[in-house]
Amino acid sequence: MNVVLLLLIAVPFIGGLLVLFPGRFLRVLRWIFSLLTVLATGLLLALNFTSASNKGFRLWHILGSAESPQFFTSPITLVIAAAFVFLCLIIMLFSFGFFRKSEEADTEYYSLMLFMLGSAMGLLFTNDLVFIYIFWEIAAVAAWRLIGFGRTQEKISIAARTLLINFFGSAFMLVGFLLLASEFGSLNLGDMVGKPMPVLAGIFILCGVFAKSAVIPLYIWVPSAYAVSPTPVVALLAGMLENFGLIAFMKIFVETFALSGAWQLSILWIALASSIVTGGVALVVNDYRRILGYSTVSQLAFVLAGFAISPQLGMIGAILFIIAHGLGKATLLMGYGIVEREMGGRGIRHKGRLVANFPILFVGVIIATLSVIGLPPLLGFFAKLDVIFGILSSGRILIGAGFILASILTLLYMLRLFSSVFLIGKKPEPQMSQSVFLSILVLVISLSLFGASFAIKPLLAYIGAGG
Amino acid sequence: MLDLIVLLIFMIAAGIVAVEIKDLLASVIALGAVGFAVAIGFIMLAAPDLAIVQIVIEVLSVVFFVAVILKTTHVDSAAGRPYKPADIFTFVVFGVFALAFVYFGIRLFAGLAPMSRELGQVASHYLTQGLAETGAVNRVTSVVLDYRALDTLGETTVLFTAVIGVLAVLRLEGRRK
Amino acid sequence: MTPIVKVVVRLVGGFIFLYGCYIVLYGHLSPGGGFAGGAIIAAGLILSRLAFGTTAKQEKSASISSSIFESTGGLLFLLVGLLGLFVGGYFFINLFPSFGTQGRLVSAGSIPFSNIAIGIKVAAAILSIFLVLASTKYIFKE
Amino acid sequence: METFPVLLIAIPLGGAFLVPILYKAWRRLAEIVAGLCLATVLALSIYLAFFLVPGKPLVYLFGNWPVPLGIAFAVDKLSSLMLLIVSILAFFSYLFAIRYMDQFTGAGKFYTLYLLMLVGMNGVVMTGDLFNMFVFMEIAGLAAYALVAFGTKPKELEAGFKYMVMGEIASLMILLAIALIYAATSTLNLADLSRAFATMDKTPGFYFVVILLMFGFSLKAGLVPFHFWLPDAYPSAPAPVTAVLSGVFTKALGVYAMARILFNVYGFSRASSPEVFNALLILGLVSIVVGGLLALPQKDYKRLLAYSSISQIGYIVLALGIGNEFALIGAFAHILSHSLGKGLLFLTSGSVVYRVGERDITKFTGGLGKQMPWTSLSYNLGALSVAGMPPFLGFFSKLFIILGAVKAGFIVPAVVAGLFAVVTLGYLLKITNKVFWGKEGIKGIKESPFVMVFAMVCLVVLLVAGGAFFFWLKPHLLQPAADVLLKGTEYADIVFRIGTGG
Amino acid sequence: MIILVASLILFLVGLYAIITKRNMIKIAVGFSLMEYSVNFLFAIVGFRPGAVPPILQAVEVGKVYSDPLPQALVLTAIVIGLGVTAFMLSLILRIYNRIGSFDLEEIQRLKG
Repeated sequence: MNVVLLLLIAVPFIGGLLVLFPGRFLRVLRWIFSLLTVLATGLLLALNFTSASNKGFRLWHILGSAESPQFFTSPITLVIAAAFVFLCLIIMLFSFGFFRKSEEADTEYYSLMLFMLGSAMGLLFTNDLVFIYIFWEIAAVAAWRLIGFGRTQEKISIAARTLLINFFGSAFMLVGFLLLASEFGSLNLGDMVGKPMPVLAGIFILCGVFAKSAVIPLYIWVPSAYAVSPTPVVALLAGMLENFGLIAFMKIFVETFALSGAWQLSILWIALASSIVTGGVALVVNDYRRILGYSTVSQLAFVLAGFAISPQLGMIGAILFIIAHGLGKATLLMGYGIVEREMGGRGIRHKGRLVANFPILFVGVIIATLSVIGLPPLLGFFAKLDVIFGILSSGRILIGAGFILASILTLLYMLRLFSSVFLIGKKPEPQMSQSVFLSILVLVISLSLFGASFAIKPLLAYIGAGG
Repeated sequence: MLDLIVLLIFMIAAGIVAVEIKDLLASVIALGAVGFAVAIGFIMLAAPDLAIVQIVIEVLSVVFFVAVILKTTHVDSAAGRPYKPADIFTFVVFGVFALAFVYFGIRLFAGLAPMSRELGQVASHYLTQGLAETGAVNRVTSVVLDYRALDTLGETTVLFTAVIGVLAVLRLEGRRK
Repeated sequence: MTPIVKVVVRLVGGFIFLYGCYIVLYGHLSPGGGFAGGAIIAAGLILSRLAFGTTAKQEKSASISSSIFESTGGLLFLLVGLLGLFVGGYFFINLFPSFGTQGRLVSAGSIPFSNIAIGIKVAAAILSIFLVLASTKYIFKE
Repeated sequence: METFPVLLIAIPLGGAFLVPILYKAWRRLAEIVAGLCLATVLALSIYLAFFLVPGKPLVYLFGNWPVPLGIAFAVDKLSSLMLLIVSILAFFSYLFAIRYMDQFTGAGKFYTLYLLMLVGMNGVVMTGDLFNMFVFMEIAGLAAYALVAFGTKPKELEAGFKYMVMGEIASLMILLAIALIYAATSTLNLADLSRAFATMDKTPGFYFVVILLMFGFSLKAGLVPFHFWLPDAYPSAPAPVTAVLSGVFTKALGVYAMARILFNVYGFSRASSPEVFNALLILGLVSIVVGGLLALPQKDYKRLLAYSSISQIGYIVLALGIGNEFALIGAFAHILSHSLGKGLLFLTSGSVVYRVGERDITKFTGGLGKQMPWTSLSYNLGALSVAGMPPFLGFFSKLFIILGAVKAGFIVPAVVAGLFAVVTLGYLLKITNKVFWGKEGIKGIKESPFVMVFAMVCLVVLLVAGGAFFFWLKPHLLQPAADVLLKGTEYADIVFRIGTGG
Repeated sequence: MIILVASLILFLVGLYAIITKRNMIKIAVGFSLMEYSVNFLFAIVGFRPGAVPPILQAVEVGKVYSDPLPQALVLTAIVIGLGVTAFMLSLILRIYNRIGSFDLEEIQRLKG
């Protein structure tokens, strides 16, 4: 039994429960406690890196052979987990500074953040369908409470709608999982490797994946959820929660089942449609959160396409894309969130030339923007390149071209957003100040994109060694 | 057999009167007639225990009915009201249900022939061994109070529940102010 | 009520009560038993109440005593069962069924006792239902 | 342990007889006696549930009469599971009621009726005799009608009357069926009946009796075509009573009795008589759909939960109708989880009514969660569990039901069961949004008294613990209970073997 | 056979009253009728032509006895029926006390 791995999954949950108690009494205590939990998670993750050869473990089983472990680590999941823990750390620090008044983010907020982290860890390292579902839903519930944190009736009802759409998808997904279970007599993905995917089960599971990761028919919750959530929560949604569906997709469709050509093709087309449609919408809306929300939908379609194409290149591209997009989009959301808080209003029309007021932030945001657009030498570039190359090299020229078009759309709306906030327009009034601490955090996270791109060789080697 | 059939026809007729008549007091009295007919029927069916209980209980339940009606009203204000479409629907559904009920009942009884069945193993044990095992000459009593005493406990409990229920429902004030 | 009714009830009431007791006690020998007898006793009491009428105070005390009698009757019957459990090892086992002479009053073990308990209980229950349902003066309070 | 079945009846019954006498002397003493009875019953049933050996039921012979002669209680793992659920919910609802009943007069009668209802449910669950089951049903039923009408407001009285009419029709149908069964078989013992039915021809008359029984039990359970009484009765009863009614009453009197008779007495199984099982499946599906859809537009806190109960009972009946091992485990898990969860939700409704005095959720402006944090927490966690969210107990029950459906090849019922979990969450979130969550609450409201909060929190803990230790519960409680049903008429053989001293 | 069917018809008369009548007393009357019919049917089940009551010292050969078990059950059922009727009447009385009518539709209207 791999205790370190068990602890890695358990610690965020335990911390999330424990933070409720000191948090009631002293504000500082809840900060310290939640920060310590994230750091402990990070430490445990580092230990897992070093002890990756350890076997996994199993807790219980309903169906299936008793040998295959329910939880184990692989290089891919460890790398993604590292990105998530880092992201969560930054967002946690960001929250400390961002919420000035205590009631804006009470103890429940930090507790739910930690639950979200815990469910990310669980989802990454489990190989059992029921556990995938459990962590998936814990994250959905945590997101529900987090999205509605403003607590006005409108926000609450949007949060409820978000939860319902996610739950709708996952109800289908559960049926799909159980169809798999009854087909193969096991709930462990390890027992199904290499088998063809049953069609009905696959469609049901895709419903859940699409709802969570916001692919075209089921992305409708994203813009409204982005519009109402507090800034750090949006960053968490974009950076972590929406990747859950893709991770499950990777585990089930890519690593386990052998997909036939028809599957690949239909998923690719759906991804392409999702990417282009939402990219086009992002070009015309004026609320920065909506732009970034549609952008997220558009970008995540790249990941889906990368996984669907699934030879080595596309798959590695998709994994890099998850990391790059998570970090980059979180940076952007936090960065523009600072602007929103300092200046008020979400529209991009009435702002401009904020470069003078937010120099540090400016640097951070520009790095992230370039990464999301996909310019070298940032991590986003390698990710996008690998995905599109993967598609092209599999011979699907039309789809590849479509994704190139989607990248161009990305370039356009990102630049539009960036320039209308920071560059063009009338001069801002002089009394605007900036939050230095928060801006530095934004800078740090965006610089990590640089760092990752310099470390891309060993990173790929590490992933490739296992995968 | 014929006497029982006549009695049953009387019971059905009195029952229809009890259901359809406008005056509630008359309805209850017709119900009493059915009850006494049932008591007579029990005597014919060689069940004197039942007849005694039925007579007493019948008297008491008529007394209860009359007590309630005397305290309130004996006019059926709902009678004679024109029927609504929903009522017609109810009648139709009930009619279909009743026909099916009687049809299946006839099918069932054709297969059963209960009047000519042999006593079951349990009942013959009660008859032959009852006195030796329980000491009661009256086999019904031996069944009620020994073989199936738990039923009797349950039954007194039902009565107790009813009493407590009556007291609870007829409290002067349900809630504290 | 008219004097005729009162006189008749005064004459008959005691006999009805006595008859009820007979039915209760001889339940194991002849038709009848705790229910029938208890109900007859209750009918007698109800009859005298109907004939003579009662004051609110009397009715209240009657109701309280009848509910106490009822609980007591229930407990007694339960006790017969529990006695079976503790003495004979089984709930409601008939203790000493062969004691006494068959066909005589003293026979059939616990059955007469059960009958008596049921008789008390049923009489009290029916009386209290009647009191609450029928009386106009009676006001039930806590 | 041998005498436990008797004690489970005798203790609450003795309590019920004592409480009215004691209440006249000293109110608190009556309350304490009632509480002691309930606690003892809880302790006994916990012991029974965990220490009863599967396949070796306790057969208690009343008056030491061997099996077909007298009345026998047969407590197997299925009965003991039901006993456990009944007594858990009865105990915690009692704790809640201690303060809640401050609003009402006549608390002595309340506790008496409450104990009698418990006697009835325990009796139905344990008895091995058809007529005895009817008697206990009447005890429980009468107590329930009285408790529904306990507030004596016109609305409550009318709901009580309606409930009584429906319940008594059901009882008389069942009594008629018992008479017909006796005419055909000359016996009433369930085990003996099972043997008699095994050799009987499956004529239309035979199925007529089955239909009469199913009709009666469906009415008692409140399944959809027979559900009219339920949405009136549940909101009218005092909250702790509603918790018991919704949580265990309909399940003990309706679902349990139906399952016991169809599976163990008639010996039906999906393979041998698919028509009966398809009927159950359809009843369940219709209940899920209609109950769920009717719950969506409701504005009354308790009425919404009442419709939800119809829907959830539908899940249980659906699982019985699927009839394979997974579905039956799911059915029992759902009985457990829905009892605790819906009981909890009704208790929170009581807590809100106790402090705010209002049930119409459109009149709330939200934000009650600030003033009543524990009630809010209980409601939210209970709602998540009832909707089938992991990691609560409710998730596992739905998981197993859907798994059973999928395994048996019923894809459409599986999808419907999954989708109506979403609908469930949808209508339950309505209350969260309108009542508990939000910016500003109602002025001058504070959290309910400690015992009420304690009762709710205990149920929440049970729900969470049930989820966390589900895979410990499954082999100890649920699997043996499902096995009892799966083995069908083997029940009769075991009871006969033990009951005749062989 | 005819007797059994006739008691079923009495059962249906009671059910008819319960389902179609709007007066609560009539509904209670309907329940009483249903109870009587079921009890009667049960007693018929225990009867055989020419039977004598099961009150005896010893079973005599050649005599036909009626079945004591259904009689015991009917005894129980009768008393249960009395309890049910009494409780139902108390509910009716209380509703009348509160509303001033036995009419169910009236109650629905007043309740609103």
